[in-house]
Amino acid sequence: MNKVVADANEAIHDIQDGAILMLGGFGLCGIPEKCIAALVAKGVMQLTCISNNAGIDDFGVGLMLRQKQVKKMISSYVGENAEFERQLLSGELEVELIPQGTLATRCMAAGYGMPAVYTPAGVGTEVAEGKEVRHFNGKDYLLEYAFQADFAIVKAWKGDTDGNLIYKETARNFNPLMAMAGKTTIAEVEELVPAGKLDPDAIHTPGIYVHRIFQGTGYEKRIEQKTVRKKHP
Amino acid sequence: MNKVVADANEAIHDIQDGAILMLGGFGLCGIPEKCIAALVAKGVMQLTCISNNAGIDDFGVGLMLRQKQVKKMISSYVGENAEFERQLLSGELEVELIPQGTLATRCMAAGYGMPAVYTPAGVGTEVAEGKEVRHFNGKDYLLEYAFQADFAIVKAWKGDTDGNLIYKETARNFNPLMAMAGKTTIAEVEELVPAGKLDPDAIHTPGIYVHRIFQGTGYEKRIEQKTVRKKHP
Amino acid sequence: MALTKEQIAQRIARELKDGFYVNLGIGIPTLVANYIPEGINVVLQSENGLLGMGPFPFEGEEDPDLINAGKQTITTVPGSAFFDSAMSFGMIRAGKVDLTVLGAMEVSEEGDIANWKIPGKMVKGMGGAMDLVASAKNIIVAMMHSNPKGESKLLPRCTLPLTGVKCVKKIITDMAVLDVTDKGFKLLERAPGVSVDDIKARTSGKLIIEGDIPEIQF
Amino acid sequence: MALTKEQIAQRIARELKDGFYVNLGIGIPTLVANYIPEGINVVLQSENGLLGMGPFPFEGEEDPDLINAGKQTITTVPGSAFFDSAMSFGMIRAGKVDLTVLGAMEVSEEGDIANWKIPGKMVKGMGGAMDLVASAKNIIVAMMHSNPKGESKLLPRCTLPLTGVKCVKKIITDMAVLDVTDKGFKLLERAPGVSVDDIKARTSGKLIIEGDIPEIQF
Repeated sequence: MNKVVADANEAIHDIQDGAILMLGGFGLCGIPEKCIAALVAKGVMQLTCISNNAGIDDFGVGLMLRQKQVKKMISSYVGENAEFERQLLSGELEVELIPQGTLATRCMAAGYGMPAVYTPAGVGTEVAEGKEVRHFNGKDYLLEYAFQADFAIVKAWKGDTDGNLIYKETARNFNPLMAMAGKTTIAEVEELVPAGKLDPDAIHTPGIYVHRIFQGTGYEKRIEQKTVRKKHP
Repeated sequence: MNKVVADANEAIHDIQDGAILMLGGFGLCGIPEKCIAALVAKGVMQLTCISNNAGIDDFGVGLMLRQKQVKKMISSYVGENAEFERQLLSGELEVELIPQGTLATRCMAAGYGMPAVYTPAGVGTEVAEGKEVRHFNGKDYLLEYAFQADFAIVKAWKGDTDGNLIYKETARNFNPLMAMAGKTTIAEVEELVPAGKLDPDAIHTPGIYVHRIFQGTGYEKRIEQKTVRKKHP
Repeated sequence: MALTKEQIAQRIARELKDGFYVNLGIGIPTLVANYIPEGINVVLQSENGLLGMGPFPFEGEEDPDLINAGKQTITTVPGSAFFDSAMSFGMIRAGKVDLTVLGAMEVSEEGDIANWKIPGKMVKGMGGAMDLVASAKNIIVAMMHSNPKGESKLLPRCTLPLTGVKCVKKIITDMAVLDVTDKGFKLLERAPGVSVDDIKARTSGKLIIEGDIPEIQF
Repeated sequence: MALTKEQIAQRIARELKDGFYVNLGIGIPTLVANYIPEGINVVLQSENGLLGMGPFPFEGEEDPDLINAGKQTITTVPGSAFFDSAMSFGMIRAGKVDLTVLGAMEVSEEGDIANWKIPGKMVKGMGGAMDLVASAKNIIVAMMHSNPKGESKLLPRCTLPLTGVKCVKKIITDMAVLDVTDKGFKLLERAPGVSVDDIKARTSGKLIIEGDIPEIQF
């Protein structure tokens, strides 16, 4: 059992044209930078990307969009990306927008072996079109199906050689959910340690969900909206 | 906002006859000892207890059974308890046995605002009687409803004054799930610290789910089946 | 005179109760955090996975792993906790968040809300808005009473694609404080110097006016 | 001669592959952990919330917070992780556990299993068994070939209340190794000194015998 791979190129070597990918992160926070770079370098095309956001023009999933590697985005919010907008309006890119909680829960459902879940999000809106509505305890819910993804690509803070993962702060977001949901799950981490070095009570993603892991180097971790306050003198 | 109460008696003061309770723990591991003792002392009757197990004759939920405080047990496994068996056979006690994963998932569903979930557990067995069966991707699933509980009573290792909880090892089990599911959630902890002392990345139950918290003292933590191996000399 | 955005936020802040868990949307709602009354403790939830959001960091102390749902760098307060997006929306759906404040393009007299899509314009997505409005037990909308063209945003029915139906409980605009009731928008308070007739003229949905309508005091 | 419980466990252990995540039930299945072949790394899952279960603790080192699904005190191995019961059964349902080994009272030739309830006797509950058999992709049953009355436990149909339907893939008893196939129990190996006729006599469900049936080698 060896889950450790040398780098992002090895981790994604068998991702082919037309694959369905999940990519962790919220905005540019907690995104798998190294694997995205490797996917760009490999030039794999016609991808379906399940990712809460679509990055910005020159970072994150936006780098793949720029090379027109993405056939379809499944996201909850895709602003802040001019190239994305151009491709969408020109019909080159297909987009499916779904509520953020529904996106999260459909990932979790896959990881938990639940074929579908009920959520009230989108009832009475165009999101409900074509979906089954069901009434429970005085409220309507939509039936939403678990995602099926060929690969889940996530970014964690620390990981061990057995694939156990710990995320940092709000860089957790969708990462643990997608990690559970991939047929093959690839984790890139800032620090890779031998099995046994992480506190078993503090692990967010147990190694059973992770198939490949590597330590990335030189993380940029770009900030999308730097907001600060002044120090009182 | 003050969630801290003095002790178990204060924590359970408003639990009345006929209440529906969830009690965390697996076997005798991770059970809310102090609240159980307080419930026994208070003598509240006609309880419905949702708890994976029913304790043993002289510890855990078994202490409440001995006093005939329990009208109905909802559990996955109720062995190891002679008084339980006597009450069951005499018709004094009602028991609903449900698969352990279904029990866990129905608690989680409540905490996640999902009215019902699909699980394959019990399909084709007597557990499926009267339940809706639905086919997804070549497999049958049962529709199982979220639990509704008046009080969830859980035991954690560490907690803070804002109600954030951290569990230890396999004493986690059902505790975080039930903590999310109670209309009112009571947490007893071995160590209560001021808000800010726990690592925000390591918290298992965010404080939003916890309404009352106190530090118990003199935990017995009885072992149900002591199994050991010999040290090689 | 109509309220400033800061004043709208300040008025909304009076709706906070001690111990509330609150989700504040982008825009005016974010400003509410600056006006939390003395003696009131609230915990801010950010749906990207945080309870216990604090103010913006000091210059140079930004942490790229610590942002809010608006993708802004933030800090935490003591007692904070991080969790994943499924648990985050789980606690929202389960009604654990006491109050949600968000902006809107339109609100109907039945409490429907539209705030995510304008036909013909680039659609960026609903983010977590549909989950929030479908689940929150107490939703306050913070918005201008009229759109930039001067048209009322309080309508008999929304004209834009909906975000959620029959969910808004209260609206606080630059002109007024209104409850959404079974019978329409019930006027509760008016901005200082703004008359009931001014509000009537700018409200196209059904407006209920009972008795004397006090001015908002600052 | 029929296999001992230890030998059944030893034979089952040969089904393990490197990297497998394995859930071992109470009884004979638990013993499998003692016979994991050299060079094979498996991770043991305990459905009460642990990946990376180790052996029993040394005397005096028991930890009441660290037990397995049989409520026995245990230890962990490096790389272990704890989680709640929902995630535990989540990973089981999602097919992340490669192999489940459990005991049975009866198995049918279609792979149905009964192991939780005997009508007229006190019913203790199914615990996690129904979840495991409904979800696991690869289920091996470890049991005696006959019950204490000498009746076959490999039946055309189960007579006891079912735990799960069409789920058992392989059966390893004190007499034989059998696959559950579309056409019935296929005999693969026999215990040393146990004849095919002995097995036939003790198997009431349909038994398929093709070619020479080798003895299990130890």
